[in-house]
Amino acid sequence: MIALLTRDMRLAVRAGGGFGLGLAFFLIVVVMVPFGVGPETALLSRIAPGVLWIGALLACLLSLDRIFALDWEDGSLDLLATAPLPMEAIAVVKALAHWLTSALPLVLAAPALGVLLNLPPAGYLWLILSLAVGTPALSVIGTFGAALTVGLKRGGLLLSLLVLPLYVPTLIFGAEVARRGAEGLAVATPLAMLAGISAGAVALLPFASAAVLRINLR
Amino acid sequence: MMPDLGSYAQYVLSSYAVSLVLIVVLVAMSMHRARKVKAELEAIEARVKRQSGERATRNG
Amino acid sequence: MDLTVRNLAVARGGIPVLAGVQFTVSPGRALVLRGPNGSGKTTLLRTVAGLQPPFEGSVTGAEDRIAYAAHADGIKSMLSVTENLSFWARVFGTGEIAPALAAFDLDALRDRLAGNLSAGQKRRLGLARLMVTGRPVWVLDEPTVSLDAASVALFAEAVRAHLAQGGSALMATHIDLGLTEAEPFDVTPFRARPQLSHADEAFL
Amino acid sequence: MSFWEYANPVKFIRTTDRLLPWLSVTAVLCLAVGLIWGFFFTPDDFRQGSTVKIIYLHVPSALMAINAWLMMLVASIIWIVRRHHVSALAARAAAPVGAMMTVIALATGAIWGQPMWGTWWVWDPRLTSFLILFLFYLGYIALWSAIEDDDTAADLTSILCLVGSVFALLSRYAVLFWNQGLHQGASLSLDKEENVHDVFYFPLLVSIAGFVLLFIALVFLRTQTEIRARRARALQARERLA
Repeated sequence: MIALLTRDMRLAVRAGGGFGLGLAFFLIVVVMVPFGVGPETALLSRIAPGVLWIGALLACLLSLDRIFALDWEDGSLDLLATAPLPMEAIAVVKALAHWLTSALPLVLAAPALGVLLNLPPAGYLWLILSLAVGTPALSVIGTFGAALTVGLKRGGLLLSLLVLPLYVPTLIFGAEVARRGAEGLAVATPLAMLAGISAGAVALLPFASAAVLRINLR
Repeated sequence: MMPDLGSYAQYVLSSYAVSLVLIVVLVAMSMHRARKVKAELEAIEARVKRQSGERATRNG
Repeated sequence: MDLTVRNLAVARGGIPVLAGVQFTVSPGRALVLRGPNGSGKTTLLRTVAGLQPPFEGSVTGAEDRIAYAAHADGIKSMLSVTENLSFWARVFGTGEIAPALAAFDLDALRDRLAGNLSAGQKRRLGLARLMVTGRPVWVLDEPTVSLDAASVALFAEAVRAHLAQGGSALMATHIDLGLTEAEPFDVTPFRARPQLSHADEAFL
Repeated sequence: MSFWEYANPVKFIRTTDRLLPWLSVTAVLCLAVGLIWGFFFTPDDFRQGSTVKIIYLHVPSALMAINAWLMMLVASIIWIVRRHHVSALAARAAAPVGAMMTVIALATGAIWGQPMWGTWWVWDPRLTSFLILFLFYLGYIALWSAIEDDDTAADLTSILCLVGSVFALLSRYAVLFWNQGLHQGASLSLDKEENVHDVFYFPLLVSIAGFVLLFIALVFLRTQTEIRARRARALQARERLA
């Protein structure tokens, strides 16, 4: 399992692996927002938590279709299926690799982008925390979506259509934690819900992803 | 004998119009496709029956 | 332990292409599948490898004992030869890649990115992967495609060594590898009677 | 005689062919009676004025939007557990009907919201939940139409339906948490005291019955169509083999 994880991460950071693309996309989305809504700092600081969450979510979405598609095309997925690894483990490792290479950089970059949007000082800690707790859910849900669309020729758009509705609860609670944190309100309830969704998704969705992969490989 | 809908007439009427149009469109589409598929299937079934009949006479 | 295939029918796209296939491959033996294109050799191999369920019949002695190699080698072009190979070695829980590199004459290329290899070199890398799996049953689909005569000889030597160690091989190939342990198996007589998939039959 | 006999496509088509005319006639009858009764012969609400007449469309369609998804969920589980093809096809047939019910509920809700709340759209938890439900329907339908192999499509969509149901439920709670909302309480409940007034209640029941029957009739018809399309493909496949 560790071998698969290190291989996927190595592939992601090598040329053509798309590492950093998501990060750049996150930056551009955040930079575009003031052009759209106007440069007024009070407004920007009010919407900053939500914008940062949506930007991170979209940046996550961008790299989902690479999770299985490349391994599918070059036959690695077939070979992995004959390897002594259960499909569930493959799904978990793939999601983890996606989280480490795509989501974690977003979590770390979010405070810098928060500065651009005048995020209130109280909000930084909660922004990072909510993203750190919520993005694992985004990665495993995305892995499930990628597994569903792996055999399809034009799966990218369909993948977004399938995954985005599944992202709704995570987004709501995650952005709520960041918003309440920025406004100095209590964050315990949404944070608990967010952690619950993440834990539940990480624990259960790999089984669904594995089932779907088996169907698609057949 | 139109009931007096008062100042809300446009809202009530447009609700009914939108809903009925949507229902009629879906029913019409379902029935159209049902007819089309049924006709196609019957054509194929007739062809299959004819061919198997020919094969039987040829062999018999 | 033998690889045994009993009364096997395999399906492509739900429609059976071969039926009633029976054979046994004992340790130290190789079976070479023959048959024209489209006769179902690839489908048979995929079924034996467990990548798709049998239409009918059973495969025994295959579970977790198979190393499978097909047209797609699963080689990552942005990883070096060593990295590609040691990845599979670690996935299969074996450590040693040096013998595999030596057997397929890849030592000189070990630090080269796989993307910069020629088609034949890539193929050799794909076949070297078999040796690092440590699996006793090799299931090979057209292993010699794009190999030159010297490389074919290397491959034949690797298979012979594998068989000598008590391994076995099931392969589809048109080239005579000169293996005395190999017996041919023609799939043509097993062509399935035209028949619909189970899914389609439910609607007739 | 077992319920599972109807999992046989031929038996299903024969039975539904007999039922469909009756179903359609009663559906149309119920809809006509419920809607005409509601539209022409019920008084205006003292607070909401004539807009209360929208209830005869809004409530039944909202009910069916959810029930259609539940039916798809049950059908998906039956497909996963027992592999009855009719079940998978029924789920496929129901999805567009459910999506349409959702659109009706959303549209009538928006139109009702304008005079009552002064705006076409508010991010009220109920309206928002229905919007999310609509997105789930879209994804489900898109996945069905994207996959060529019928059985693979049935497998994948049924798993999507299962996972989607869990997330739809989660979204419902998330949305409730996110915004407490303007929407009035449920119009129907088992507790008679809380129900809408009798004058509105009976035409509403007839109208609901009409929507239920319409849904069943449409699902039967569309399932028949899907079965026939599958049979046509199977026959053509056999012809190619011969």
